[in-house]
Amino acid sequence: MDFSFTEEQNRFRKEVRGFLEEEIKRGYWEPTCDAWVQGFDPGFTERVAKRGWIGLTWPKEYGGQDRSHIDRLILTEEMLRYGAPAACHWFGDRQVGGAILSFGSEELKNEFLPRIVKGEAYFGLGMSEPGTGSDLASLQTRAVEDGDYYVINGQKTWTSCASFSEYFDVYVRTDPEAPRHRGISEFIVDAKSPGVSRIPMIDITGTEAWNDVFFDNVRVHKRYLVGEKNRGFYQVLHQLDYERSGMERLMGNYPLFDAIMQFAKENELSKDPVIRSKLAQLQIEFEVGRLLVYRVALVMEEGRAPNWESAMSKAYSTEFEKHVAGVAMEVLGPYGQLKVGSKYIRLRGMALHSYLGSKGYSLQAGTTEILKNILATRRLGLPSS
Amino acid sequence: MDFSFTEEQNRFRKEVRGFLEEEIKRGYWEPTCDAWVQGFDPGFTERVAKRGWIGLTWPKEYGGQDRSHIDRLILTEEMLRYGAPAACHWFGDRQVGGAILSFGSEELKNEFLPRIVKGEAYFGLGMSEPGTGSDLASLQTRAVEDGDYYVINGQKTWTSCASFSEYFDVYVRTDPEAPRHRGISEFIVDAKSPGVSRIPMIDITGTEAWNDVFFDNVRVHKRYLVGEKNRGFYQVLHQLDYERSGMERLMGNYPLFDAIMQFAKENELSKDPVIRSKLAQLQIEFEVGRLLVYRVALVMEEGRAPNWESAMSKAYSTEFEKHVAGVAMEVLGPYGQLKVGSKYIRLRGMALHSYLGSKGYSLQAGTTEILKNILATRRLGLPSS
Amino acid sequence: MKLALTEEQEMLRETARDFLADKCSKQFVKRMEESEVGYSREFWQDMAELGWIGLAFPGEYGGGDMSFLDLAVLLEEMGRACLPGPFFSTVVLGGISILDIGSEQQKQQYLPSLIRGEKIFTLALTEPGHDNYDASSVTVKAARDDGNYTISGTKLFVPDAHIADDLLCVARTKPKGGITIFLVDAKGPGIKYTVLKTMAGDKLCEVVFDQVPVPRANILGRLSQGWSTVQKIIERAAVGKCCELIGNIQRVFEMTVDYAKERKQFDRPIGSFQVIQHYCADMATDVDAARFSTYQAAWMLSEGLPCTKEVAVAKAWVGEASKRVFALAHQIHGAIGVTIEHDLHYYTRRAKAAELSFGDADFYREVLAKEMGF
Amino acid sequence: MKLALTEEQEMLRETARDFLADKCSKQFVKRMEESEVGYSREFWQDMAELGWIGLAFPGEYGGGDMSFLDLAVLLEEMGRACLPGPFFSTVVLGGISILDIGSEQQKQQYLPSLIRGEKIFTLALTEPGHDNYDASSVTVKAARDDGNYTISGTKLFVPDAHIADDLLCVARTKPKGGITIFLVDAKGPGIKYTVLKTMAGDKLCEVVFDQVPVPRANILGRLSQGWSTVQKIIERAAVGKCCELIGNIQRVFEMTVDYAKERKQFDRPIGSFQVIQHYCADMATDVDAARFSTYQAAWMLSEGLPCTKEVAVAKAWVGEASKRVFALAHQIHGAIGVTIEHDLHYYTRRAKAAELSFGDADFYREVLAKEMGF
Repeated sequence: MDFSFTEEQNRFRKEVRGFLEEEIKRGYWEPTCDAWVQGFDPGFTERVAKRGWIGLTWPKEYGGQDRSHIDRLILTEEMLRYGAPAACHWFGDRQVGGAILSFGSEELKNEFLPRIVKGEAYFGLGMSEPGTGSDLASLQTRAVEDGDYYVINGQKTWTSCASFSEYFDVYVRTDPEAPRHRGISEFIVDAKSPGVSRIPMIDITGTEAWNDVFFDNVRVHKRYLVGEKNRGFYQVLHQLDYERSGMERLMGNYPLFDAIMQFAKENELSKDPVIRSKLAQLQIEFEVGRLLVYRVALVMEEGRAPNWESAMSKAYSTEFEKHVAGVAMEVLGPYGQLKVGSKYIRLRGMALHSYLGSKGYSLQAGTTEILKNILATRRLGLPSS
Repeated sequence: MDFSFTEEQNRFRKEVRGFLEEEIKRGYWEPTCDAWVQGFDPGFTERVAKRGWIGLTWPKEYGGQDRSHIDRLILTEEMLRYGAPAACHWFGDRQVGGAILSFGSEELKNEFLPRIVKGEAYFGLGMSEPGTGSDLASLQTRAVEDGDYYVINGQKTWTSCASFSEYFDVYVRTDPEAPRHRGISEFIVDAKSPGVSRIPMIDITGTEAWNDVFFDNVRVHKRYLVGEKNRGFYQVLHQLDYERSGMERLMGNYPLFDAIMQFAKENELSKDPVIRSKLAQLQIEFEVGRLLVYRVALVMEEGRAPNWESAMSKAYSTEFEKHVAGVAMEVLGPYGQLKVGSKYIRLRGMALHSYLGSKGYSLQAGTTEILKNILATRRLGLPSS
Repeated sequence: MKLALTEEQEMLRETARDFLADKCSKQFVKRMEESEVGYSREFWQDMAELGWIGLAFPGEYGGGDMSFLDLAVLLEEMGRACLPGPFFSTVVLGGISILDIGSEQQKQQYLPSLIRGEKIFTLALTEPGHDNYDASSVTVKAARDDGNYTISGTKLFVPDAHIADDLLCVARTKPKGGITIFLVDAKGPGIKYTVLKTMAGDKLCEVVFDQVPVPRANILGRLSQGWSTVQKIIERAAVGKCCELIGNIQRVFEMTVDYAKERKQFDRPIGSFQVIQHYCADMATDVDAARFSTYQAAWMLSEGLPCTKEVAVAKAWVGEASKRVFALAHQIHGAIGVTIEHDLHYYTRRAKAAELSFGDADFYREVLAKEMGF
Repeated sequence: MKLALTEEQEMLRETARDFLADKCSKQFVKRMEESEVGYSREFWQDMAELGWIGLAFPGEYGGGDMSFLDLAVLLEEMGRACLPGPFFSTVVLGGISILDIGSEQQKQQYLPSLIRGEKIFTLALTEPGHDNYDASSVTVKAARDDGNYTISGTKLFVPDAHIADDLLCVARTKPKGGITIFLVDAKGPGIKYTVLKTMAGDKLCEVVFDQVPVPRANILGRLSQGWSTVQKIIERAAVGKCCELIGNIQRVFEMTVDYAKERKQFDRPIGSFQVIQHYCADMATDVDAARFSTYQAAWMLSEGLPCTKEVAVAKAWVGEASKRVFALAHQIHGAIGVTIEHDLHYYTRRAKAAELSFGDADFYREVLAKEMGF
C-alpha cells in the first residue's frame, strides 16, 4: 500500500495547477460548479489540447500520450478543483474516444482520435430516450440498413452538451426482432447531417442543461458503426462504467465546497459548533470519497475496465455532492436563495445553482438505485430480484 | 381537530401516575426499559387488575370497562413512562384477549376474558418458527384432528414472556393441502399440557428474552380453536396490527430517554452544542412519534382495526428508540459500555441494555421492511413487487 | 383528541382546492414569478371576496370570525397550489399581528381595509447579517424626535415590501433590549426598495429606511418591550410556513406515488420495485408526521395556549421532513423532475424557501433545547 | 499510489487468519470475556513466538523489523477474530510509545522482554469525567519528591491494567500544561485495580495511585512537555482501533451477505429483495471506504508523516460507518442476530467499544475542524 504520488505525478499536478491558475489570473474564466459539463469554452479546450492533455492515456499513434490513469485523474481532479470550463472536450476525452479505442475500426480511430486530442471534435451522447431512463435496453430509435448506409429515425433525450456537440455517439436498434439487449448498435453521427435537429431543455436551475435530439431519416455511412453490429448494449455498459468512474462525480461542485469553507471562516460562522461539525463532516466525506475514486483509476491502471468500483464511487460521490449543496444552503441561510444578478448574492450564487442542480446528480449516468443493484449483483453476487 | 384531552382523560392520567408513583415510592419496583415485555411481576399485575386496568376497552359483560382506546393509550403511555413491570398481563391485554373477543366462541370468551382481566391468565404468543420469520404463512407446526381433540406437533420460537406464560396463543397448520395462507388455525394451548416444553434463549443483552416452545403430541380440545378453522392467517394479520399499534414501540426505553436528558442537564453536558442539538432532536422525534401512535388509537376509536397506521407508527417508533439508545451511548461516552454491577455504572446500565436490545426493536412484530411493504401496498396502493 | 378536520374545515379545504386549481395554474405561478410585482390585483380581490383575507378576523372588522386553525387549512391549500402573492405577508405577518397587539383604534384603522383587500401589509424584521430572529440582531434604529420617531437602517428579506401599503417595522428604541414595532406607511418618504432575485420567485426586498418619520401613535404594542411580541409573530409565521410546507409536500408525495404507479421501466411500474416502495412509505410517514405536528402547533396557537415547544417541534420536523421528501421525490421522478417541463420544481423551490424562513431546524432545535431547560 | 497489500502483507494476513481461526474460536473469546484475567498465557506466548508482538519493532530489540502498516494488517485480522487480551495495550499503547519516545536505555530495558512476551504494558491516560483526550482533563498528579516523583490520583478505563507489568502513566507535573509520561511498575506499592464490567468483556480498569513513588529515570520523553507525545499515542491508538474495526465490519459484512444468500423467506433468498440488496451495497461501500481511510492513516503513521487530519478522517468515518454497518447487519440477520447463539453479538459489542475508544466521531470532527483552521 502506498498513498503517495510519485515525484513525477506531483510535478504534473503542479504543472496543471500552474496552468489553471494562470488562466484564472488572466481572467479567461472563473471557477464554476458543473463547468465540466456546462462550461463551453472552445478556447480553453484548444489550450488544453495544445498541452497534450486530451486523450492523455491513449496510445501515441492516435495522438495520445500513453500516460497513466492516475495522471489523468490528477489532471481532471485539478480541472474540477478550479472549476475549469472543460465541457467541449469532456465527453470525447472521457468516454467516446475510449469507446472508439476499445471497439472501433482502425479507420474510425484514425478519423476521430487525433481530432479529439486536438480539441477539434466535440461529442455528445445519444443514449437515453423519453421512455428509457434506467432501462436503456428498451430504446426505440431505429437504424435500417440501406446499401452502404444506415438510416436513423427516432429521438434521444437528456443529451448534455448537445448545443455544442459536433458529433453524437448514438445507440440505436438495428435488429428489432432480436432480444432487446441483442439488437442495439453504436454509431458516430455527424451533428450536421441532414435530419438531425436539437431542442434545448431548461433544467431546474434555469440552465440549458440538455437537448432533445431528433433523427429524421438521418443517413450514416456504415463505417461509422462502432464495434460489432448488435453488440451495442454490451459496449454501452462498458462506456457507462467510464462515465461513472471519474472525479467529476465527487468534485462537480467543488468550487462551492471550497467557497463555503472560506465563507464560513471569514464570517466566523465556523465558530458555531453545529456548523463547524457539519463542515468537518463534509471534509471527511470528501477525503473518503476521493479514495474511492482513486481506487477506480487504479483498477484501470491494472488494465481492467472499471466495473462495480465505479458504481460504488459514483453512488457515494453524488450523495456527497448533494450533501455539500444542502449544507451550503444551511450555512448561507436566507442568502442561499438569491439568484445570480441579485443584490446581496453570496458565492456568486453557486450554492443555489448546486442545490437545485444536485437533485439530478444521483440520476445522471445511472441512478443511485441502479448503481446499488449493480453493486449487489456484480460485486456481492446476490441473486437478481 | 383537537389536540387536547378531556378533563376525564386528564383525571385518568393523573390517577394512573399517582398509582405508579406510589408503587415506586414504596419500592415495589424501579423504572426499567423494556419492562412491558421483560418485567414479570405478578403482584404488580394483580394490583393493576384490581383497579380494573386490564381489558380496559372490553365489554363489561366479560369483565372489561368499556372504556375508550384513548383511555387505554393513556394508561399504557403512563405505564411505559414509569417503566412499570407489566409483562405478565401485557400480551393477554394487548392482543390475545382482543383476538378472542373478535374471533372466539362465546365459550372461549367466558373462559378467558374475565381471567385475563383479573390478571390470572398470562399469555405468550406462538407465531414464529425457526424457518418463518417475516414469512409467517410458511409455518410448519401441525395440528391433526383426533376426535374432539387436535394433536399439535412442532416448534415455536421467539416467544416472549414464555417462562411466565400460562397459555400460548398458537398458530398451526390444520390443512397442509390448502394454499399456505388458507390452512392455518389459531388455538389457545394450556402451557401445562403434557408435551409442551420450553427452552430459554439468551439475547445479546444477557436477558432471557425468549423461549423456544416445543409441542410434542400436545392434545388440545376443539373448543380451544379460536375462530374458524383454517382462517388463522387472516386472524393473525389482524392481531399483528394490534401488536404493532401501541405506545410500547415508542416508549419501550422511555426510562432511558428520561434519564439521559436529566443526566445531560445535571452534568452540564447539555451545554455542549452538539449534544444539545442531538437531545433536542430526540425530543422532536418523540413528540412527533407520539402523535403517530395516538392516531392509531383514534382509528380504533372509530371502530376500525388498526392497519397501515400501526405499520407506520411502529416503523417510525422503533427507529426513534434505536436513536435514543445510540445518542445515550454517545452522551455517556466510555461509561456507556459498563454493565450492571460494574463500578462507575451510569443510569443503572440502561443505555447499554437498550443499545444492545434496540437491535431487535425493528425486527419484532414485523420488521421495518415488512412494515414499509405494508405501507406501500395497503396505504399507497403500489403494486406488489 | 381528534386528528380529523371538522366538516366546515373540509368544506373550506374543498372550496379552496377547487378555486386554486382553477385560478392558480402553474402558468399563473410562473407569470407571477417572472413579473416584478409578483401578484395579480384581480386575483387578490377575488380572495378578498371569497372571505379568505378576512377569514381569521373578527366579524366586527369585516372578518369571517373563523380561527387560526381554519386559516391553517387555507394556508395548506395555498402551499399545495404554490400560490404567489402577499397573502402570507398581509394576513399572517401583518393583519393578525395587529389583531393580536394593536390598540382598538389601530384595529379599526387598519383591519377593515386590509380585509377588503385594499391594503397590503408586511413585516420588516430581519437585517443583513447571519443571526436572524434574535433580538440582538435588530440594528435598525428608531430615534426619538420631538415625541415622534425617525427610523433609519436597512431591513433585508422583507417579503412583498415593494407592493406593501404598510409595514410593521421592528426597530431598536433603546441600545439594549429596547425593541419596538412600528406601523410605517410603506409609500412614505425616505423608504427605498430593492426586490431581490430569489429561487422561489417570491418577492423578498431590501428596504432602506433613511430618516423615515413615524408618529408615536404608530407604535404597535408596547414601546421598547416589543421583542416578546415579535417572538409571537415569529411563532405564528413559522407555523404558517409549516402549513404551506405540508401543502407542498402532500402534493409532491401524491404526484410521486402517482408517477411511481404510471412510469414503467424494465416492463413494470417503478412503484413495484421494493426500494421505490420503501421510499414512498418513508415519504408517507414524513408527510403524516409533518401534518400532525403542524396542526398541533396551529391548534395551540388557535386556542391561545403557550406553544413555543410545539412550534419548535413542528418547524424543525417539517423542515427536515421536507428535505427528505424532496430528495426522494426527485429520485423517483428521475430526470423529468429536474426540468422546468414538470411541475415538481415549483414545489422544490418554494419548499426550500419556506424551510429557510422564520427559523430552520437548527434554530428550532436550539429553541427547544432552551425550553427543555438545557 | 497503491491500494493493495504487498505480497508479504498478504502472507502475513493469511497466516494470521489461519492461526486465529484455529486458536481464537468464539468459544475461546467467550471464555476470556468471562474470565477475570481476560487472556491466555499460552496464547500470549504463541503470539510472541510467531513474532507478532515484536512485528513492528527493530531487530536490535528482538523485533521483526516490519512497519506500522504491517502491524495494521495484523490488527485488522485480530479485529476479525475478536481477539481478546492485552496485545493492543502492550504493543500499540505501550511498546510503540516507548520505541517512539523512550531513551535508548529505556528501549533496551523494556522492549526485549516485551517482545518476548514476558511483560505486559498498558497506558493509563483517561480519568473519571467527561472530557477525555484533552490535556486539561489530566488531574492525576506526579509530585516532585526529592528528585523523584510521587503519583496520586485515579485513572479510569485503563485496559488490562490488572495484568500489566508496567504502566505508561500520564500525569500532571505542573498545574498548567505540564504533562509528563511516567513508566510505572504496575505491581509496585500504592496501586489498586478494579476491573470494570464491560459490554465487550474486555478488561478496563480503574487504577488508583496512592502516593506511588516513581524514579526520575522513569520519565518517558520530556518532563512536563509530554502532551504532544500523548497526542501521538492517541493518534496511533485511534488508527489501531480503526484497524480492529475494519476487521470487525469486514467480517460482519461477509457474514451478512452470506446470510442474505442462504436465508429464504417467501420462497426466495432474502438477498434477492431489492431493499436487502441495497442494504448490502451500502455496507460494501462503508466497508471499503473505512478500509481505505484507515490504511491511509496507517500508512502515514508508518511513513512518519504528520497525519492529524487523516487520523481524524479515519476514526470519524470508521466510527460512523461501523454504526451503519451494524444497524444493517442486525436488520438483515433478523432475530437470530440478537441472540447469543449467533456470532454477530461478539462483533456488535466489540465494535461499539472500539468506536468509543480514543475519540468518537464528534471528537474527531472537532479535531478536523481545528486542522481546517476553523
